[in-house]
Amino acid sequence: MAGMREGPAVRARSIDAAGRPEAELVVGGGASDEQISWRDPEHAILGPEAASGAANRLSRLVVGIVRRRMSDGLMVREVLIDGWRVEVELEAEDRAALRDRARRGAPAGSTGGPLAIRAELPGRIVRLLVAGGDQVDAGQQLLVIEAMKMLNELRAPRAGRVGRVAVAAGDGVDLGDLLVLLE
Amino acid sequence: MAGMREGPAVRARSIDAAGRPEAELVVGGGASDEQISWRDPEHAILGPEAASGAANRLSRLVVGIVRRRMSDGLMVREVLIDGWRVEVELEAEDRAALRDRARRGAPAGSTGGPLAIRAELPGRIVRLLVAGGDQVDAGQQLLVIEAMKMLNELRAPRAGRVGRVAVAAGDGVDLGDLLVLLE
Amino acid sequence: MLVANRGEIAVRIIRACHELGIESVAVYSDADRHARHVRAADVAVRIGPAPAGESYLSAEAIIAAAQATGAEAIHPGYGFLAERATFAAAVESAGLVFVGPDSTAIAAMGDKLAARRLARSVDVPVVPGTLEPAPASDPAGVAAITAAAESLGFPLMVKAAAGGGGRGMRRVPAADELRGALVAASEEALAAFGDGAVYLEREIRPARHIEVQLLGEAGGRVIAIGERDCSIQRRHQKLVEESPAPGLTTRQRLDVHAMAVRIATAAGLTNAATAEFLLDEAGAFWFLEVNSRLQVEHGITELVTGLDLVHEQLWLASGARLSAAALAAAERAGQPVGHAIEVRISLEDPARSFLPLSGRVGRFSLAAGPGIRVDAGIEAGDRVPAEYDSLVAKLMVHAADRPTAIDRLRRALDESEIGGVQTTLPFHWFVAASPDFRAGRLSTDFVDEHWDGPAARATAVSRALLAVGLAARSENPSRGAEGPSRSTDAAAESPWLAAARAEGVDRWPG
Amino acid sequence: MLVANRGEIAVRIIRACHELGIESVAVYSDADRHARHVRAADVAVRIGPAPAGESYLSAEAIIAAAQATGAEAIHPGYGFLAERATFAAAVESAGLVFVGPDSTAIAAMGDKLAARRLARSVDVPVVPGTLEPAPASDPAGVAAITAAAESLGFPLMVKAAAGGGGRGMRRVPAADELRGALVAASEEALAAFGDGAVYLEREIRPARHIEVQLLGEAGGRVIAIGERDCSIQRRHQKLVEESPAPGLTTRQRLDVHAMAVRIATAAGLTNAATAEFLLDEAGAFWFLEVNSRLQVEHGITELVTGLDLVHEQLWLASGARLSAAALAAAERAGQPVGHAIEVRISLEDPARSFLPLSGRVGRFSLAAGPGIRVDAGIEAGDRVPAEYDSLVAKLMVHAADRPTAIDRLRRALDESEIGGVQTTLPFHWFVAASPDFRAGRLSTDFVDEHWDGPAARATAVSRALLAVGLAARSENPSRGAEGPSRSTDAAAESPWLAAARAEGVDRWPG
Repeated sequence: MAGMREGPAVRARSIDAAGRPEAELVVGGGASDEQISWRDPEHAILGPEAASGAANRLSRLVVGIVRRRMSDGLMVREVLIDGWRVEVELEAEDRAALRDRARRGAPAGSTGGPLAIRAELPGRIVRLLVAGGDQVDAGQQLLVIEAMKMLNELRAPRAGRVGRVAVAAGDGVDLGDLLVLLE
Repeated sequence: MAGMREGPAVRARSIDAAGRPEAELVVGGGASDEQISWRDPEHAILGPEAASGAANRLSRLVVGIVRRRMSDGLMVREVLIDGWRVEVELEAEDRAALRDRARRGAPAGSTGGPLAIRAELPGRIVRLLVAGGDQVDAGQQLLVIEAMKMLNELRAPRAGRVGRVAVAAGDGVDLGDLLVLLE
Repeated sequence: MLVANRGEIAVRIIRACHELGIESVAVYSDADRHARHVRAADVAVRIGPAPAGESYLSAEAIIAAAQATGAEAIHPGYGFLAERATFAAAVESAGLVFVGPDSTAIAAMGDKLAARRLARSVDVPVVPGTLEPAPASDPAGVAAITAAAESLGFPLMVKAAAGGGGRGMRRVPAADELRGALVAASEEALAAFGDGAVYLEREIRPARHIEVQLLGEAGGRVIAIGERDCSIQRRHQKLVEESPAPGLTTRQRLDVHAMAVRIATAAGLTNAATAEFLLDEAGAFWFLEVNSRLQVEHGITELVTGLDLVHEQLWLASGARLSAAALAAAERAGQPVGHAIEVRISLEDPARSFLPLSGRVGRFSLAAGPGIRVDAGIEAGDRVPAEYDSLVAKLMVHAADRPTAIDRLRRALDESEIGGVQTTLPFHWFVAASPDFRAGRLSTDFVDEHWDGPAARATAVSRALLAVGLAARSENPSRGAEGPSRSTDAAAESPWLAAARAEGVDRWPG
Repeated sequence: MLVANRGEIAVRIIRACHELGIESVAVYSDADRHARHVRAADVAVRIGPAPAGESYLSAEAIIAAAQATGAEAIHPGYGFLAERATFAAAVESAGLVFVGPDSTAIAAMGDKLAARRLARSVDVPVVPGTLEPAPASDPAGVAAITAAAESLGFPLMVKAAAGGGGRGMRRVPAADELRGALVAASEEALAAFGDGAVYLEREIRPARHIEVQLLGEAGGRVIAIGERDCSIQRRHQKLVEESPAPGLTTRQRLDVHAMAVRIATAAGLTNAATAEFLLDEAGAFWFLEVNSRLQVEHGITELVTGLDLVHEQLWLASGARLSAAALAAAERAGQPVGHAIEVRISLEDPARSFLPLSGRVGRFSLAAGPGIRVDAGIEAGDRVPAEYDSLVAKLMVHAADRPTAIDRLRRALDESEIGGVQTTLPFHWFVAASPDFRAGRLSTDFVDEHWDGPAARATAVSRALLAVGLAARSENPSRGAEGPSRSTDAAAESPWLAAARAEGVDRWPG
């Protein structure tokens, strides 16, 4: 990247298929032995220095246009690499740092508090085995989802009391939908 | 088309690759033995009544989105049929009739007047054989265009005086560009 | 001819119809109104709402659609009604031609227990297990089945008698889980196939999955035209298949072909079917089941034999004898020439146990060129409904030998770009680069033993983050061997600038 | 390896490199900065501005690019520098491997007059004509050449000694046009090939164009692996090719293969080349020329033989002997199995004498599925520059026999959709449906005798106008066998309404 004018540091964060943060990387100063070679505005080849003969380490990338633009300068792009589809949030690093500080100031709420159990695959609720107010053990079966013809049992990740059951048998659910609130 | 509500009559006119009007059809009342069956907003199958067994008369159509929208309610769509690409201008028939009347009132100018010789293919002018003021015979060579590695001689369609030569040797020309005005 | 299916197999059958000058009728549920198989057919008929039980599994709706359009034959594809003998019988009694084995043969082969008994009767080794239905809900029979299980030994498999595609199947590691597995498998089988009967099989492990492609004519003559290795599976569903099966001796090949022909002949099989076997470490074959229909992976046999199996099916269904080309292929089947590999491209997340996904596919650009065949059921921009199978395309490669076919597969995967929804492509990448795969070390445990999806994703994610991070930081992303002076087109120079312009903003993130 | 070409052939060669684990270097002119072959390669190097003379025809720029990237070999593809002996010699003296015949053989074969003399020396019948250059501009020689022409008889052909692809070629119907044709052909040849030498040939008509695919190893051994019929041409450029040539006896096949091998052996040919012949009505072959490079239509020979000719070229260029697979293909060449047809999809207007076009291609969706191979040089949305050849893709079909291959071609053309610029697809449609083509009545006059482009277009245009007119009039366009009650999605019901919404207006034209 020698001789190139560079902008401010950038934080890139990937999002998994369930919409959760997955990994992040701050691209700031410093050299990398990886080189990106653009072929057109969407296609690139990422690999070690050209003509080094290490052709088998090359990755062919497709970087799609912006899919979503969030408030506060956050942009989401789709990257295809080695067969994977990666949604990447891109943000100037200084802004990302500000955002993180703001978040740390807010009430944490994850330890000991209620646990929202969400659908990790789209499908249909076949059977509900608990109701609001039930006490459940860790590993106890909560409900059964049919997805793509397979019946999938959902079990409680920890013991607790069922605060709310947000779905009924027969309901269709989408990825990320709230199913059960465990208190 | 029995039982369908229908809008006003429509004039459809096709445009050839050089941008000239090619054929037109007014689709008004009356039955047709051709039937169009839509598969999605872009794909259709045109043919005789379904299940008549005459499968070999079917045409598969692709009707593209609007490419250009002209003033005065004229729309241009691309249709792909049997390998052909047809640009179709669509206009309500009553409006089209008005437009034609207006055009007939204007000075005609095509018979006996100057003849504009335009490029019928994109390429490069290799050689100019006439200059402004030259008298030429019908069939006399005017210039040579190189297109796709072939040298193509352009000859005068009729006798006349060269009024203007709009290009120079070495110029690139596009489809429809004025080359020579013959008076 | 009416095609009673959807997706890639419906498109593939419609293609064969058009090649043979046969008018094709597609059927569709509301979820598939604009699906690719509907666009491909000459005529399309709605058969019901999205749930398969009310559309693609409705024999009445499908036969009514055939009669309304004047279709004379029905091709069931695979899945859905393909192996329901009652459907085949209903088609036959409606005076239509069923493109597949006749209903008697489907009944004989479709009940896995009956098929096991039949195989044993013609001296083909069957996987040890029970030969009668195991009681799933009847408490009285539980003692007997527990005793049978103990004598087989654990772990063992509970399987649906009407099963297929891994549905209604459970692995039972120990005796105390037998009862629950019987109930769960039976329930799943009832939902999927309308038949809750299950049985027990010893687990043969490690094993390879080998299957034999069969064709049969009305007179009772059955031939084997080659075998496939389909060992690489997840959830007992195939991910990668190849033909011929690597590493077999000609003797082994001919043996397993002969076993398959014996079973199919005894069952009175006609048209096309596949006999499935396990190959254990000692080199012995164990009969599993017969699928009395076209398989998903039939295309690799087509590439190796030069036959078109749907053409053959249509000819056989019209009452013709086995074609000369098919007989010639059977002659060569012991010493096949060339090699073909198929990978199944499904909407699934290989980093999360191949969880099925659905949604709108964006970019959809698969490989082309020498030795490539693509059978796809969708196009770019199509929405894939959650209601049906997650398979969207089959990518097949063909070359003179197996190493070249693997090289070609790597090249083809390199070219393939699918956006919008995650697919199984990363797993296929891994297989194509795997030394174990190249060495032919295949087993049904391949995925469990070799695939670490989260780790593979982490590597790709870190490269993706680095790449877009580098590009976003630099106003002039590096252009490989090109000098910075060559470009005069600013939009072309920076993909970020180009994208920003397209979106009507000036620059990001500066 | 550096690929000194562009378009589909560059993509095809890069694919072979990737399959063999060879790093690929693309070159491009400014017009091709974002072209598909640039995207496909591992490394890409700019070699000059758009005009080919300053980029793809610049031997210096290409050799410099190879040296800058550390490439060890150069594959020239076809066209451009592929048959320039001086380029091959420059590559060799730069210490690089030229993937093709060595420069001496190219020189021997590339000069059509020398090739004619060589063919005669090994007792191969050559098309009657002159064996020395005809004077184009020297008035002193005109009397002699006119006398030679009179003795051959009119009409006759003027051809460029360095010619190819129909460039530098003129048909001379009568003596008074000889002088002008000599000058015009010579000028065109000089511009296209840097060599203005021309010669005369008797016109053999009607005739079929038959060519033989050759492979040669360094020791001097040359084999023929099959022939192709390329009779369907316009402007002496091929539109449709097939292999094997239909209607030949095994005797004829072996004879023409043997003639081709004799000429190539005498010329010391190595690597890959093609010998072209005319086949007259009496069944006699007449030698035309040898192309010492890969042909556009090599893919159909690959489909029939199972070989990958670029792999073979690369192995031969590395000094290897002819492969076992190639030798086996040569053994079978007299009695080939299976049939393949290629149609060349070019941006041309078949209603206006196949005038070349250029521009941005919109929709670009070609056929797939069983027995289909597509080699394309562009993708949807790509701009095709006017500077180069109008060929954008080759669609090939393969089947067990010729009738099935033709049926498959019809199906494949039915599926293929190209928008934005007119292509040759309508002509291919016509060929696939032509009874003359199906009956094997092929000749180089096929286009002139059978193709009425304006009439074919008029039929399609009238159906297009009717279809969009009907649809625009009716709020509920008919949906085939579907009832009007089934749809609940208004946007799906009327494509016009959907389009109108997409454009932000309510309804058109009401």
